[in-house]
Amino acid sequence: MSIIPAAVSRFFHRTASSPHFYALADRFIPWLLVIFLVLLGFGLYGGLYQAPADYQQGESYRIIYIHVPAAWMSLFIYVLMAIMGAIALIWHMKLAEVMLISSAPIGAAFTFIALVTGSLWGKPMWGTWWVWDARLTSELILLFLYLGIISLYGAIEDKRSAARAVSILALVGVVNIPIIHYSVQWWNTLHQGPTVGKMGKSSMHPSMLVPLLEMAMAFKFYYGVVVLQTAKLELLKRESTAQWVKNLTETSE
Amino acid sequence: MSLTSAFLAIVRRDLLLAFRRRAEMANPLFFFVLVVTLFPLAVGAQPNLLQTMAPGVIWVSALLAALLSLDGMFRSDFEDGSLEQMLLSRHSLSILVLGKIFAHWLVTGVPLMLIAPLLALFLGLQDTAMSTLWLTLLLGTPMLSLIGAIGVALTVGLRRGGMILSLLVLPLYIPLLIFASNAVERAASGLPVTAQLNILLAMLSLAVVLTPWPTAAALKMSVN
Amino acid sequence: MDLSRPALTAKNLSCSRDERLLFSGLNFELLPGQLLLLEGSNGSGKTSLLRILCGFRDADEGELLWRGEAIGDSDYFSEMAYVGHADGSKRELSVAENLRFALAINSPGHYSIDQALQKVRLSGFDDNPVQTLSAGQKRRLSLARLLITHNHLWILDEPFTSLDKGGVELIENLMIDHTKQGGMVILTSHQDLSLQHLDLQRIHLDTCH
Amino acid sequence: MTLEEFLYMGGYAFYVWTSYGLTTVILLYYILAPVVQRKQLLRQLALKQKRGQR
Repeated sequence: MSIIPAAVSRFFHRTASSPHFYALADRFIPWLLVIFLVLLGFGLYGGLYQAPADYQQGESYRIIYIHVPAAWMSLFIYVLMAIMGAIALIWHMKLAEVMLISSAPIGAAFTFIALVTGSLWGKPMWGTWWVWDARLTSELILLFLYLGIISLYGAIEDKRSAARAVSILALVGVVNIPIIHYSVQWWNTLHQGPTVGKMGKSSMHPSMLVPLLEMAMAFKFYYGVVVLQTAKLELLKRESTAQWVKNLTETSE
Repeated sequence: MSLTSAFLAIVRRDLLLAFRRRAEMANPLFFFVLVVTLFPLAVGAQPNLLQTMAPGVIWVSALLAALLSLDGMFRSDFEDGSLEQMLLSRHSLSILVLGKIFAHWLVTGVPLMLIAPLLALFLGLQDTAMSTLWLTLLLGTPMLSLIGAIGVALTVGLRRGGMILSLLVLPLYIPLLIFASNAVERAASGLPVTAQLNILLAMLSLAVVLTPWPTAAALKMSVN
Repeated sequence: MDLSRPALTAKNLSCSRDERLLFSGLNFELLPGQLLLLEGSNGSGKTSLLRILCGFRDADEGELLWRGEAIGDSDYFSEMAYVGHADGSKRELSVAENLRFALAINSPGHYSIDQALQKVRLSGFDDNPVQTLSAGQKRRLSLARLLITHNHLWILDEPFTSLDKGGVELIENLMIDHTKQGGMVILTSHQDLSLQHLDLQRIHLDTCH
Repeated sequence: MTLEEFLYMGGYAFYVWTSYGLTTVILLYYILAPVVQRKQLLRQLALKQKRGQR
């Protein structure tokens, strides 16, 4: 605690107090939602309509506009969870625990989307639904890591212990992700597996690249909305006996 | 000095305990042999097929056998209150945990290494790959105990933690599985394996340094 | 050691379990030589409080000070010892083996293993495996652990269960000896203590809300 | 490009639209579920409170 200036720690504790966070989330959500929808509109228009067909893969490459951003999100959310886990473990911040556990289902969902769209993209390219390609395999392992977190949280009854357990696990996972990633990639080159598309970002034409980035940003704002909504729910569940929740139920009547 | 003696005391205690429960101790070993035996029965006994599959089969079986033995690592200490006493010891829990992991490796990993030549024989693994199989087991089985310890520590308080334990631990074993079985495979076809062994060594050193912390933290959480 | 200054101070502790408030606003001070008895009905949070005092659990609010410092920063944990529901002994090991291990991971205290076994009336049992002991003998074995290791504060969770009259007396005598030397005891008990001549503090947890 | 051509996706309609459709369903679920569940929870809590007051 002592390494942090008092003012910063005071700010954190004020923001981190549940009712304050709840109100703040309410204020942010509409804005995040609007930005998400705008980016989504641009991204979809650019990706599905404006961008030309790929000269090798034809129109099927348009799956890239959800597959790749979803794969990015799956990793991004896991890293965020590990950061939340570190904060929760070091400063015992309840809010970080809540954000961590609220992120897990949506992270798993993005991982699942990346897997399924990868498979749907692969079918016309490879002729089979599943090929042990490096990205898909890593993504599958990442899904297992997410499922581990979710089921561990569900299995421990005392939710404070559960949050601590999950924080530890997320940190362990994040140390392992690069190792897993590189080992899988190495294994893949060794067995000469196929790879989805050609993902050299530099070689991508701007008319194709810009929508991809727009979709990636859109997904981040989407995640922002979902994680805040889920965190609000989680806070209510955890603190259902607290006074601020009672005030809330009265005003909502 | 007293830190070393505490470490040694816990290793000695766990070895003594394992010796007094030796019937239980042999189970993962039987399991290891049994799983390996199942493969020829399932895929047929063509020597070529078995030979190519041997490194993978042995390593997957080792993984599963280790998984089976993990549950016992902290279970009895958790149930009889010894773990609480270790938490209150004047030594840091991570050192004691490292001692427990080391003892666990001695009673589960080392037997796997000793019985591996027999299984290699069953599957017709080339003689040239034998020393590499040994080396990968020597470097790899401690990692099975180290990484597994985190998972056990997280689930030891759960009534039915076994399923979740495998879900937590198996994905973390994947890099080890990849490098270890690949090294054996390469050795079988007469290729150099120093790169793989170096990677395994690096991973082992990393695991020795890093895993006791989360394990200790997870045990504290479980005792709660 | 300053005998007039509180060794352990609890400030405004609160604890809840599964969204149920067990106690809140709990304050106490424990002076050297004092004994603190925690009372309360089942589920009133006695065990939870003991576990907070052992550092196994964090209190939801409040702090614990050992000689004026937060317990995490002080040498609290090397000066306290705990005997809980579970004995903390290995069934397969002998009495002496268990005690030697306890000694290896803690600092040595006033008594040798032989002396301690004599005090808890277990001499001659050195080589018996713990699983052959009766429940009362196991309990006395865990008390022997308190004697052989260095500590000022004993935390005892229901120390009198499964003990006969002689066993209860034995523990009471051990606690008297310990507090006479400036040691402290915190314990929970269903039975009422017959220790009139001790410096006894009581906290009733049902009233701590 | 006509609408039909657009929907046809150069013969890859099934793969492309299944991907987008599935993603839409999943994303919609995750954005709506917490809102619905929170409303339910608040209603339950309010009920409990009323019962408690009487």
